[in-house]
Amino acid sequence: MTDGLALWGAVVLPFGLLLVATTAASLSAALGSAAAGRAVPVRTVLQPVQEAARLLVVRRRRTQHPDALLWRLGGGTLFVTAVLAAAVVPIGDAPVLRSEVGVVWFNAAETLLWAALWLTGWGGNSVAGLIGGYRFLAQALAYELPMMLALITAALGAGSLDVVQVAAAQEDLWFVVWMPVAFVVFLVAALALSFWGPFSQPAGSDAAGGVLAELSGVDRLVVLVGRYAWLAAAAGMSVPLFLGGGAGPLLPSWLWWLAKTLAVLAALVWVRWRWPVVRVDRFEEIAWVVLLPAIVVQALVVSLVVI
Amino acid sequence: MEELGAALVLMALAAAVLAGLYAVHLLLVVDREPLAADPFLSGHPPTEHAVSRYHVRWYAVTLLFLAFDMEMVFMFPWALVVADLGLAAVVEMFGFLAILLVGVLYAWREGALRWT
Amino acid sequence: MDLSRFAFARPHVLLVESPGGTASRLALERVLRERGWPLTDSPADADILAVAGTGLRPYADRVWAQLPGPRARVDLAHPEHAGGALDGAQRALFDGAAQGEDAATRSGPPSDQSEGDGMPAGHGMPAAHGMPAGLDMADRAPDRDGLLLDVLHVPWGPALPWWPAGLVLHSRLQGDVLAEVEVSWVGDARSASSFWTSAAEAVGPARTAAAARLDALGRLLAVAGWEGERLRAQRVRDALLDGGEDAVRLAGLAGLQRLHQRVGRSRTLARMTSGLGRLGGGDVTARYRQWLTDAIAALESGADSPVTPLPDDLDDVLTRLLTGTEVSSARLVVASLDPWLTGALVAGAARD
Amino acid sequence: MELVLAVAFGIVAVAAAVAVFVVDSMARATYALLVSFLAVAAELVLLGSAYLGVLTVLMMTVEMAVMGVFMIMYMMNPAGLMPMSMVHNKRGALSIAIGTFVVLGAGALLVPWPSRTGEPPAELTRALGFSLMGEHMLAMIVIGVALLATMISAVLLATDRGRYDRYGDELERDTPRDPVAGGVGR
Repeated sequence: MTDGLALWGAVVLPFGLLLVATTAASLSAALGSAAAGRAVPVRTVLQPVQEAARLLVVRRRRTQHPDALLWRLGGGTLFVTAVLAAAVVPIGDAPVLRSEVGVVWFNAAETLLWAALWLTGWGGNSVAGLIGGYRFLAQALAYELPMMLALITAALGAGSLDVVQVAAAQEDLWFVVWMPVAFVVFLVAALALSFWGPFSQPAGSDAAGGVLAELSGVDRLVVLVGRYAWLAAAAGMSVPLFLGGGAGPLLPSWLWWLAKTLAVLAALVWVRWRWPVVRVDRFEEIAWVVLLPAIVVQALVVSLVVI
Repeated sequence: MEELGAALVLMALAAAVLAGLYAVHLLLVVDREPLAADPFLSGHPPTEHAVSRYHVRWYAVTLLFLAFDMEMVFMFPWALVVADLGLAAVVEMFGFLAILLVGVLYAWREGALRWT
Repeated sequence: MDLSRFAFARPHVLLVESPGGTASRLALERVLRERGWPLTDSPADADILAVAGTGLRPYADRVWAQLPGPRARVDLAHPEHAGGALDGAQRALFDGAAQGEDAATRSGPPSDQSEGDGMPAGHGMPAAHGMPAGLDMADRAPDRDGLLLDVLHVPWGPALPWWPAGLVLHSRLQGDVLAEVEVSWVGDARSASSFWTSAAEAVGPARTAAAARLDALGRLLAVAGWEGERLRAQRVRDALLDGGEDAVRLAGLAGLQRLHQRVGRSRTLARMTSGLGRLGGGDVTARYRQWLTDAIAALESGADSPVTPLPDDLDDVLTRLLTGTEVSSARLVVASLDPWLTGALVAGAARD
Repeated sequence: MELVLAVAFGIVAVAAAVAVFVVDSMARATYALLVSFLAVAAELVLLGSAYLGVLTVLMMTVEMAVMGVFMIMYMMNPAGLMPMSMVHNKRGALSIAIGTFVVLGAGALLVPWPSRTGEPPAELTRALGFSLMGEHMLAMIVIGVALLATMISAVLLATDRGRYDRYGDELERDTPRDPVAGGVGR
């Protein structure tokens, strides 16, 4: 059963999440510098802080007749749900919130992004925002089912929806070894839900920034923070689901969890610079006809192994 | 029950962090009053409100999704008991999934997964 | 103030090109890349509005009014001043007092302020009275499925990043589908070709031919959302345009071959662009691949592969190709028809 | 404490549901309904069924997002920029709503509720799984076929073009001809 919420952990959690998210942003900045043919000095790691400072100084904007309530609500929901999702991720052995339905909890927090992104696009009363918001919904229709099945596959392997038990079930063999398809699908979904890299069409350059088009100042900062936080939360969740959680020799388990999370996060960030944007109208069919059957077969294999 | 309390506490804390950002912003910003601006239209003024009846090309996909999504209600609890119930549970669930995948296959052939 | 020096050490720049501003755009892009200042997609995220050339006056002014501030503006008529102008813009961002004053002067509804400056206000009806903010609600029009649907009048260009200089596309948008398209040009778009002509005199026709193709490729990659390779394409382009000797040509060739490996053979990019904008038997994919092979061939042989002037019937071709596409496809098709490379192609298509 | 929370979420649920009819904007109406459902989900968690509560959040968020797409597609003036009323046939609707509320409310108050016999199982979700896979298997199979029928009829009704438009009258083309290409098979 549940051990309930570790209160001090809950207080630290948003800041810890911000820290891991900032690491991702720093890494992306370094890769960007390298792509531009520039040196990558150590102070590049400060670039996200610099960006945040810039957005704190820059004035906010309002378009004509925006739905300001929905607009800001949508933007804020990103970070709030990322914190909710991260709460069930065991940092080493213990999550901030231990729940017997942790896997479903993570999934539910993630679906709130449907609302968040669409509202961010709709609220600004701008064409670019609308296009971006609707693109995200189309993208969500594509990644959501494979994502759910990937989560279920991991839960199936452990016979539990409690993330701690899922991690514990990998004592002998990490799930990634015998559920590689589920792992890959989960990572694809992680990119898609944080509209990052190849799946950043909802914020695409071709639509003047899509959902981000009319956001400036702290409003924009809140959305970007939420996006990086989700990237971090998803990477953090992939570790207990597929990479053995905090298991590893010598080092304490929380450090192992952190190391694995950062490795996954680095891969997700690297993908951004390695692939062009995947357009939703093409990805939709790929997701339904390739990813979905593949993950169903993966689940079938896992369930046959389990019984 | 613990979940609800946790959700409330976590939401409050996360919202507090965001409120903190807004507070810092108020201290640092060049002008506290948000700028009233036109939406970006490549240097043209807008002629009408953008929020309108937005026509998408993927209505069929949403319906397909909702039908498949119902499946998940059963699949989470199913995942917990497969090991106990054995082959019968596997056959039943994947029979169920196979039926739905037939639906997806049909939709694919009809072109419903494309922007129509 | 120290904070603004920290905050605006890396200002975001919205870069738009006016007809005849190619040289200035290339200069700005190079300085920005070397400094690591990011290019952005919309005025909301921009600290600096950089206009390459001077022919975008009313449009650039309107965009200028949309920058949230602190803001600074660069109107670059002479490419050699790019670095200095950007330095000046950054200093302006550091000046908190002046920015505060600027912000204080900007309040009130933007549309009403900018009425009556002699600009065509799209194809819309005059704003009806009693409507919120003086803006109309979307009107309805038949769509391709025989339904009656809301239509938005959405112009694309000229003050749009990664967009051919001077092109204006007036679209009637249903959802994100361009239901109807009308093409026009701002200023004398044809004069822009003079840049590539003079570049050919400076660094030779072969390198110019390769550079022009890399420039088009960079724009296409930006629209296709591949920032890393966009930066690489522009690096090679700038190296080729740099003057210098054979070593440059060889370095450029090596860079091109790497791009050919990574971009030309990318299956993802090909899958995302295939079937779009079919013209003269080739689609977007075929065109960017052709650019790469042409550029390599030009450098290897040292021979000319001419950059052609703006074709006369480009407008008709654009209208035909873009009607009924979504925004994302339309942007890719436009980027794949870089006006200075499509002359022969369009002339060929007219005969089809 | 639990009672306070239960009452508070009950008020949120009802208030948000009322807001659905009060606001002008389709977007606001849709997401007010979502808020109402989220409050109901909180009540479910309060009642001790974490799984059903979290599942309600998951399902309802997705469904409201999809419903929003359709609401905005259908309704004039979806942002409510011009004043409008969200209710039609006020009198009839009100009487039906109030009537239903009274009947249900009276039922809830007047019916002699049975007292609990036995204890809820320790692991509710697992028990739900056993129940689904055991005695309620028939329901699942029926639902599976019903969902397939839903999918097929939805595709039939919602797509203008079918396989004969795509592959030709004799289904003779190897690759389909579509207005917009997809990712698999061109």
